[in-house]
Amino acid sequence: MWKWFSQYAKPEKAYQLCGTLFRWFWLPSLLLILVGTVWGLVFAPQDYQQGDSFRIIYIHVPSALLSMSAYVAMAVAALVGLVWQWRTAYMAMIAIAPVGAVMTFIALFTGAAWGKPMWGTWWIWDARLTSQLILLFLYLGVIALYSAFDDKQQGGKAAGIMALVGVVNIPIIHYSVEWWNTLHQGATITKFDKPSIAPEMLWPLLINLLGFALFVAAVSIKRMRNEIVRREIHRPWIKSLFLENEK
Amino acid sequence: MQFDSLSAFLEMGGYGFFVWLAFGVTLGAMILLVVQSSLDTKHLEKEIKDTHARKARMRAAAKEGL
Amino acid sequence: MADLIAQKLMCIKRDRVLFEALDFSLGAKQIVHLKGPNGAGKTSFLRILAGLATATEGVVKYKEKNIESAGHDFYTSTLYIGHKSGLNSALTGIENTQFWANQHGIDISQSEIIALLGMIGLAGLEDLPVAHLSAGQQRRVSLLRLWLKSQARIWLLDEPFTALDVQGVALIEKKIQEHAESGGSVLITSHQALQPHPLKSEFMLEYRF
Amino acid sequence: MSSSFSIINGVMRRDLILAFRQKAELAQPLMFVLMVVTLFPLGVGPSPELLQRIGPGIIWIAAILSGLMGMERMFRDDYHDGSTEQMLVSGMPMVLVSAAKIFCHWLVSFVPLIILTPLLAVFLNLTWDMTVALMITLLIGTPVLSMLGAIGVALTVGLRKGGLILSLLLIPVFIPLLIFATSAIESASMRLPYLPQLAIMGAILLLTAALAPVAVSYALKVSQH
Repeated sequence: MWKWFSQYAKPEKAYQLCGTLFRWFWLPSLLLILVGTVWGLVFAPQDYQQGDSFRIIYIHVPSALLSMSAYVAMAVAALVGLVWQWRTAYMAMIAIAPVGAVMTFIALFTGAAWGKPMWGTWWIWDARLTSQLILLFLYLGVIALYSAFDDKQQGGKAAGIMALVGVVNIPIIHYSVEWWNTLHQGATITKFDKPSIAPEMLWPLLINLLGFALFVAAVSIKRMRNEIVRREIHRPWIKSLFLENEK
Repeated sequence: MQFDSLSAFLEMGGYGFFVWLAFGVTLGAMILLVVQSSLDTKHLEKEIKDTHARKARMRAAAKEGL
Repeated sequence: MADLIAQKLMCIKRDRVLFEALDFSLGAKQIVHLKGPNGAGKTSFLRILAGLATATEGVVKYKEKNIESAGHDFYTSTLYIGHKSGLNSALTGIENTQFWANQHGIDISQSEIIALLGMIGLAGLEDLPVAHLSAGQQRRVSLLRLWLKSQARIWLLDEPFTALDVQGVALIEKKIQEHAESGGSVLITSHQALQPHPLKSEFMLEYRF
Repeated sequence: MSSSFSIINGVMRRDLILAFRQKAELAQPLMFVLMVVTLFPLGVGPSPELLQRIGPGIIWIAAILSGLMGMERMFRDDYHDGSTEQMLVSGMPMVLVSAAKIFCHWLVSFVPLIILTPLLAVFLNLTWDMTVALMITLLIGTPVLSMLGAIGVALTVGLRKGGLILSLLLIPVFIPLLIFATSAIESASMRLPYLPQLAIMGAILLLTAALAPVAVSYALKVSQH
């Protein structure tokens, strides 16, 4: 098992694996998102309180969940790179970061668009939105740090440390923001209280959740392939893979 | 089917603007992400050609210098 | 028996492979002049041997042990002097030397330091902040380490002659030769030719495409 | 092997001597805090109640910003003049060295600020209880700023444009501290107990103290690769 796993420390092997996995994830993810979204928009029943505005949940919740999971995945990759000195692990980490950042952005934006009709204002310093915003900052920090380095190998390691610092911090940030929010109760309305959601409403949500997860995985894998090529561009295997096939 | 007509569907019970804005921006962001990643792949393919051509030139120059 | 052995080293810098499958060994009574064109990776190679940078692949061994696990034993028997002086410009020559000696676990009194600074040609400048010294004089302060840590067997010197005048070069070269003759080993990069010496050899790093 | 004590002693002596030789660099962040605090009454109006309400937040934010300005001093010069690489090849335990350097930084940049706070508190019309709470939170919180800052500086020290990225990296991780500190002071203003907030800040301090020196020493090694 270990041996099987550790062969992907080699960029060539990881590149091949990414190719295979991308094919498995990409089309199913699109299919699931299509089914989940159409079901959610057209067939799922209205919420008795929020009317049709609640349909935003079908993208808000999956993107919010994925934004957190992607950060954790990034930190795990950084840890693997740190402990076993795998170059490919840092490449994976860097590939995930922008995808996670986009998910965070989507979660924030859909949260705001949902908030406007519900709260009457686009932005409210609600605990969840605030922690999402800080999460976005953490993502941007990792991406900015990596891109500031000329030597990407060094940049990967530095960004990895930052990702780990962030992942230790996320629970603390989350907790502190909740505390802060309950303290300043006057300003907030706890909007997202969980009513027992009907199964007809739940199914499309679960489908979209899976679809988004596969989408994040597929795009990250695609970006990781790019990253491998970018970093290994001088190596003979890249040359034989890309240039000799053409002849 | 929750909606009687297409216009009712587009209206989303009065919340149409917000619902479609949220879905639209989400779709846009995801498409941008995918397009950017694909363009990157294309760009890299060109870069590979350039890099190896450059190396060939450098090798030739080094040989001449000897 | 060689003290320092590098096996199958590979180094990638800015995504370019500087060297690959490089084997190297450095034994007692050797002065190895590391040569190669700009960008061939001489500095990177030296830094890997000094334990500052890690090779992308391959190992460096000191007395049969990986340098990471040899740890303190390795560091006390190695002296690395790089491009950068390692001197803080707001501190004086004496202070810089004192702190360096303290870091490296070397006991030395202030009067001994003043005597050494005088020997290397900095008499009267000992208590000036090194920012007030010329580049060559600063280089001399940092090369004082050759005298401070001469018990270290392995010397890794990256362009030590930069900015030195003729007398300075002669002084340092003599010190290097004495060190090798007394059983030490020296790996040195220099764009300047070294004086011929029976213990001297050359090692070439080619520029890779 | 020289003992841990002599290593810490040596590093701290060096850094303290350097700090006192570059007094101007030390004084600037303090003046910055003073000026930021002066700007607020001019910007939001001099109403004593309002200033009292937002005062603790202002002082804390000013402390964070001024901290960010002086942070780079910790490793920047050492990196550029090659002292860091000499420390690494000396075989000294870098975790201890990092801890000593962080402590020095805190001593010379945040302790003066804590001493200055009563003056700032007067400017912003804080009550005596609030001032005491403010000073205690700064006492517990600023070491955390130094430690987290050290990680950020060690990560960005080799970059040409490290300064801006440093703030981008650090501000999000400073948020919990800001929240608990200001909430403690707010409790103090209402004469409520604020021990829980202090306890949480203490826990953050311990956690950071355990992890930060390790992260800093690793980051410094990476900076040399």
